[in-house]
Amino acid sequence: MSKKSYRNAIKEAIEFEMRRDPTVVVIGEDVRGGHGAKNTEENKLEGFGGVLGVTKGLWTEFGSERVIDTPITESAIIGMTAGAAATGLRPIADLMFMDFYGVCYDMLYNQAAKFRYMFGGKAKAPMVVRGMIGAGFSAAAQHSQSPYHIFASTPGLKVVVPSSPYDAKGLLTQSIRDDDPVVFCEHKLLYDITGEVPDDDYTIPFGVANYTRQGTDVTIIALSLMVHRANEVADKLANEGISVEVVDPRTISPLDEEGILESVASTGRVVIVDESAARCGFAHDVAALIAQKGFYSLKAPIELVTPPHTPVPFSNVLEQAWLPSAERIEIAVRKVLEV
Amino acid sequence: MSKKSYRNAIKEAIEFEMRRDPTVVVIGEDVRGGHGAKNTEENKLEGFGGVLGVTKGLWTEFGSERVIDTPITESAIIGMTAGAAATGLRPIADLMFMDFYGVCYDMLYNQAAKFRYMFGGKAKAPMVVRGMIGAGFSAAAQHSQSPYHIFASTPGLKVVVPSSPYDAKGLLTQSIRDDDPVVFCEHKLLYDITGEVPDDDYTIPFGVANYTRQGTDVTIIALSLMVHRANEVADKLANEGISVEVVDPRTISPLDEEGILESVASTGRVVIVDESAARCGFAHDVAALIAQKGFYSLKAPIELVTPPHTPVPFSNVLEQAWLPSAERIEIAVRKVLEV
Amino acid sequence: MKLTENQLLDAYKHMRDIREFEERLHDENTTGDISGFIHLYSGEEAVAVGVCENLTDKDYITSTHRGHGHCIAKGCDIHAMMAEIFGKDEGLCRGKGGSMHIADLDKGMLGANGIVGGGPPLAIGAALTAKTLKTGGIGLSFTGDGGSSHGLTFEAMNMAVVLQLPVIFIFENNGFGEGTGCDYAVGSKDIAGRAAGFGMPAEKVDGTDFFAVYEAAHKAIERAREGKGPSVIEATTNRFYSHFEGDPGLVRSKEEIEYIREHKDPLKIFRQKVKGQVSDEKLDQIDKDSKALVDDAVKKARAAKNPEVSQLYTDVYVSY
Amino acid sequence: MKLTENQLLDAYKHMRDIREFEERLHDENTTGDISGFIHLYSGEEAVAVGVCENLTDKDYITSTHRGHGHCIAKGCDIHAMMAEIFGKDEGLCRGKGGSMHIADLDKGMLGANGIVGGGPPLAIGAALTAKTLKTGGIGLSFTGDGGSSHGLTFEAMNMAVVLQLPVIFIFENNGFGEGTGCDYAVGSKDIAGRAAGFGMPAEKVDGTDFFAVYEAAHKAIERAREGKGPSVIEATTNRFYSHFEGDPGLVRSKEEIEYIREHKDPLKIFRQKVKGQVSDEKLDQIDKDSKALVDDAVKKARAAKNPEVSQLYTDVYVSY
Ligand SMILES: Cc1ncc(C[n+]2csc(CCOP(=O)(O)OP(=O)(O)O)c2C)c(N)n1
Ligand SMILES: Cc1ncc(C[n+]2csc(CCOP(=O)(O)OP(=O)(O)O)c2C)c(N)n1
Ligand SMILES: [Mg+2]
Ligand SMILES: [Mg+2]
Repeated sequence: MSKKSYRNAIKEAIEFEMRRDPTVVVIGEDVRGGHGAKNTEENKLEGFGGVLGVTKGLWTEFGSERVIDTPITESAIIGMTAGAAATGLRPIADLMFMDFYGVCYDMLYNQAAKFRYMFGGKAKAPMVVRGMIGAGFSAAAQHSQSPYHIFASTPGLKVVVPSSPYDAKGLLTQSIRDDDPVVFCEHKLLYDITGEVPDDDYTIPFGVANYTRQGTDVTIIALSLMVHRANEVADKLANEGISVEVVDPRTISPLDEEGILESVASTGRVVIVDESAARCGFAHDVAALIAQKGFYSLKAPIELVTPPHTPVPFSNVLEQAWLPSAERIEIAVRKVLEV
Repeated sequence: MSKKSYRNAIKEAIEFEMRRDPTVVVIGEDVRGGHGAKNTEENKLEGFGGVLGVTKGLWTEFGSERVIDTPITESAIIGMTAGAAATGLRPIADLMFMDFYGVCYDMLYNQAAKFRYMFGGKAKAPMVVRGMIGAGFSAAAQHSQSPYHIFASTPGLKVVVPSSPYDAKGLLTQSIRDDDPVVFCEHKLLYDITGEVPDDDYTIPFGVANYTRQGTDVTIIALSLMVHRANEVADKLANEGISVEVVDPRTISPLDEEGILESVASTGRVVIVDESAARCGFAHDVAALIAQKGFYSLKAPIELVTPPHTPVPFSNVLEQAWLPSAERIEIAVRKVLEV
Repeated sequence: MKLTENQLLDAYKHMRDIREFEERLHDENTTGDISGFIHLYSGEEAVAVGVCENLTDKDYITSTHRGHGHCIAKGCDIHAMMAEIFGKDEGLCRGKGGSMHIADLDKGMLGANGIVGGGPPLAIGAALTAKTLKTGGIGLSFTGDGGSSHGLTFEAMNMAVVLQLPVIFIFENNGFGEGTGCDYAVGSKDIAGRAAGFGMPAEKVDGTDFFAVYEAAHKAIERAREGKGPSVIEATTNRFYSHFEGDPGLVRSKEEIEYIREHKDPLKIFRQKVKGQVSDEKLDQIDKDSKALVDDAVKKARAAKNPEVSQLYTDVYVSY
Repeated sequence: MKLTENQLLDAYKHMRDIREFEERLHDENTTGDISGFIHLYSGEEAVAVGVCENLTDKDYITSTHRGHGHCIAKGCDIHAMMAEIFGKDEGLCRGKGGSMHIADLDKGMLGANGIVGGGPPLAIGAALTAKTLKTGGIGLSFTGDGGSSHGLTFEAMNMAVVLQLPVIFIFENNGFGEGTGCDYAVGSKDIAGRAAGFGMPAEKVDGTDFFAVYEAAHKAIERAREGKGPSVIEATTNRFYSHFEGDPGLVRSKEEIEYIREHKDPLKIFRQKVKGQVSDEKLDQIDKDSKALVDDAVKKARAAKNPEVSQLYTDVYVSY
């Protein structure tokens, strides 16, 4: 056990599985970086190791046969990954930014996700699609989105949205070993956070929420970066004697419905914080679950804290206002407590 | 006013707007059909007029310059449509099956939908993307989906899901005249239903729900084909003295939040019937709205009637079980009334 | 290239099975017992069979919406296919896939596909597996002239060259994508001609001639197996029926179709070519066998039971 | 082709403006006042300017993530661009777009684009408008060597030929897509060579030479204006900096970059070529003017105010 960054936790999971299982390969743009360039080829360098360096080191260990740089053609990347998964590999595709799903989603949602069902249970597609989500990086409208609600709405996909280095490693290991296609969403603002991460391999089962704060007055449900903001609010309000429970589902498909409903049953007040969308997002999914199955526990309206129904703006000032903030979360918590 | 099919209502809207406005063009695969084929070229025939004949007749009247057959390349179709819309045309793209969004969604969600915002309000993209949705046609997993929740979750898009011939014509006319990109979802099981449709042009404003049944005991919220099933249940239960209100939002972005909340306020009991998705779908969006803003009116849990979290199966028996049925709607209504 | 009599009989049997299967579906479809979209392969048999006679179960193919021929050529069970198209539990996909999604991975059949252009990216994936695990197998996609222009297809072609994957892209040029002529939709009017721009060899063959297809495929497949990389084959062919069963069928005149049936029938052409080498009796016997087989398949498919409603919920995930 | 002195000065001014703009951003970026991804166009100026000197406001271009050069060449206001990159309300997009989304439709600039390959499909749309409304304009996309392999690009190329649209596809081959060599990622190692397979002419030019680019573009654009259809130009060029500001920059050695700066600088090359035709004084004056202009733009951008938070909610729809 030692302190590691979210970035390194991710890399460790991949590295370990690649050592353990020769069918695991990594596929994507610049997952090494440097193919076809004089300096990198002559000096055997990794030009990038993933565009933000997450997979740096893998090529040096595993070579071009297993760390596969591709042209900038996401449909071919995801399609090749799906075809390879159905025929015997356990590929990990790097989509770089999840925002790029728009140029390749068919290969994930109509192909990989549906193989098993369409083919009557006679196929499987053990593959992982990794990619970055999240605003706050001034990356503007096309590089800041968190479309995990779209993935979760797709039958056949599993969707993982880890908030800590520990969860990232354990859930990614599970994702790689899992026999179903998994979409693994990494928040770009979390890469540098650190936390205790075992050196050995371990898995975290899907569909088990993590209570990052225990409390009795109100439940906040949050994912990824938002877990940290929720924790912050919980800690602040604890000083006032307000006891906030923070539930991090960690995987949203499958979703730990029971874990969520249990917390709601005990607090009766709910705030859902979610970066995905102002409409038809993950927050709405959870709110619907509670309004249907946890209705009698509710003492107050369910508060949703989401971005507005706008693209992600570039300007820092606007972007900060776009992202659900600790302030907005706090206001929502106080609101449900007022009742 | 005369009885017309949903199919013809759609065609009339396009035809009228094409006559009225020379910048309106139709773009898609086989919107005529027959380009490059001896028989159709020599005899000036329309090979298809849209794959299911919805736009039949337009090419004969407007020719190849305005009824534009394309190769099977949806990104080029939607991208060309977006680029044309930003520069002076009012194009109507035919995506055929909305299931195909997976091969071209970037052009809609990252481009057309975001032009105006990204460009600081200095652009607009007046375009319509038409396409079929819906199961029940034995068209299986890749030709039966209703991904309008994904469109509604995208800022910058407007989303129309009409249930009747009257609504189809009025809303499509509005869609074509509208200055924002509109996704227009046609349920393939509705093409042959008929209803009164004015011969002249008219528009129906976006964001105004239609109460297809008025009632006091329970509110059913439904779209498209599901409106008909909800009406059926409402009519059946009326015989038992149960008064069901059916609210058809007609457009889901913008959504008539007030119209929905008003009905909920008056009945206190809600069933949401929706074909889009078992997770993060349109039903969940509406449930979240009500759980947040209509909470105090609620006398019972919100019931969601959606398909299961599975792809659409081929077998007729399975497909019928997949689609929300009148039976399931009735059970849900009785359930919320029991409380 | 000289084929043995057994090879010839095998090829003919596959072609005849396809023909019987499709002709019978054409009839059955009008009775209303088959639902959904049906796209028939009649008239194109020499392409699927000419290619697949070079393959074994460790080679994977991807197919299209017009997939029955590829399935049969790749060895899928005809009874199970028919049951699938009737939506029955005995179906190859237990009634969940239907005509457009028939697959059998054990036979190296990676699925018909409802998405035009959907096959090539998957085929390069199968090729990647073969290359990485050194299985000796290849990947191969069948794509139409319409699908030849799809971005998915081009991306896969480029990727295949970059990674030097053992994969073949077969383009079945039947002249039309739905109702749109290939000469209209393919800007260059030359599908095979695009391959050079992607850095791979291509051959254009008469897709009504089993032997022409077989030889070109043989060469390309051997090349791929030897690690010499991907290639393209364009096979010109014709479909006897319209795009899908029930479409208006206006793009060709009755005379055009009659001409095709008369002069471009791959089965007739095959019989002419093997005259003297294979006896008519043996071929006639195959005709009878195929008919009996398909008859039986239809009979059993009709009698078979529907899936249980509970099966709606199974097979979405391996575990969830 | 003979250009007037005014034309030459204009071209040089645009190139110098771009260079100043980018060099300054390179410096400013390190101060931390600019956030987000910045991709610099230094070293590629002759491509954008060589092309855009042939265009007017009624012609539309689409651009890439590396878009500043295209914007300036197409006439976007430098003060407004700089303010945009600083995220200010005076920005060309009111601070909402940032470096990767600068656009100015009044100038025929349809937007930088964060999606590789995103431009070509939009450019054919602009061309469709021009053709349908007979505006006399054209559409034109700038795409990188990396983006040249994207399915979006190929689909647009084919569509352009099918519909005979007045559109030009410019491929800026700077040797790399991020850290991946063009010779690795383009299977054929020949971007221009793909055009034939799509049924259109292509020319490959030295993209460091303004005149070579100008002439090739001139020909292609006139051709398009005359209704003779689309074409492709591949311009080989070099970027002085790494893929984005802050990337590890390992794909080229220091020596390679020094060589490029010394021998492949489009501005130096331009000055050599116009020796005797345009005086050094005039060019030096432009250098000074550009510097002053960009200085002033940075000063004003720094001083400019941020958008109001209320603007977060505006400009999503025309009406809602
Ligand atoms: C991505 C996508 N676009 C459009 C369609 C609708 N569609 C189904 S088959 C077809 C024509 C395909 O033509 P071709 O590739 O030549 O195959 P053929 O039918 O001639 O065998 C079209 C447009 C589809 N299924 N998928
Ligand atoms: C669809 C998509 N895939 C990947 C990326 C990430 N990305 C941004 S720029 C770039 C390289 C582009 O290379 P090239 O087209 O040669 O342009 P250059 O940067 O050399 O100007 C990549 C991979 C993206 N923005 N969009
Ligand atoms: Mg065809
Ligand atoms: Mg480049």
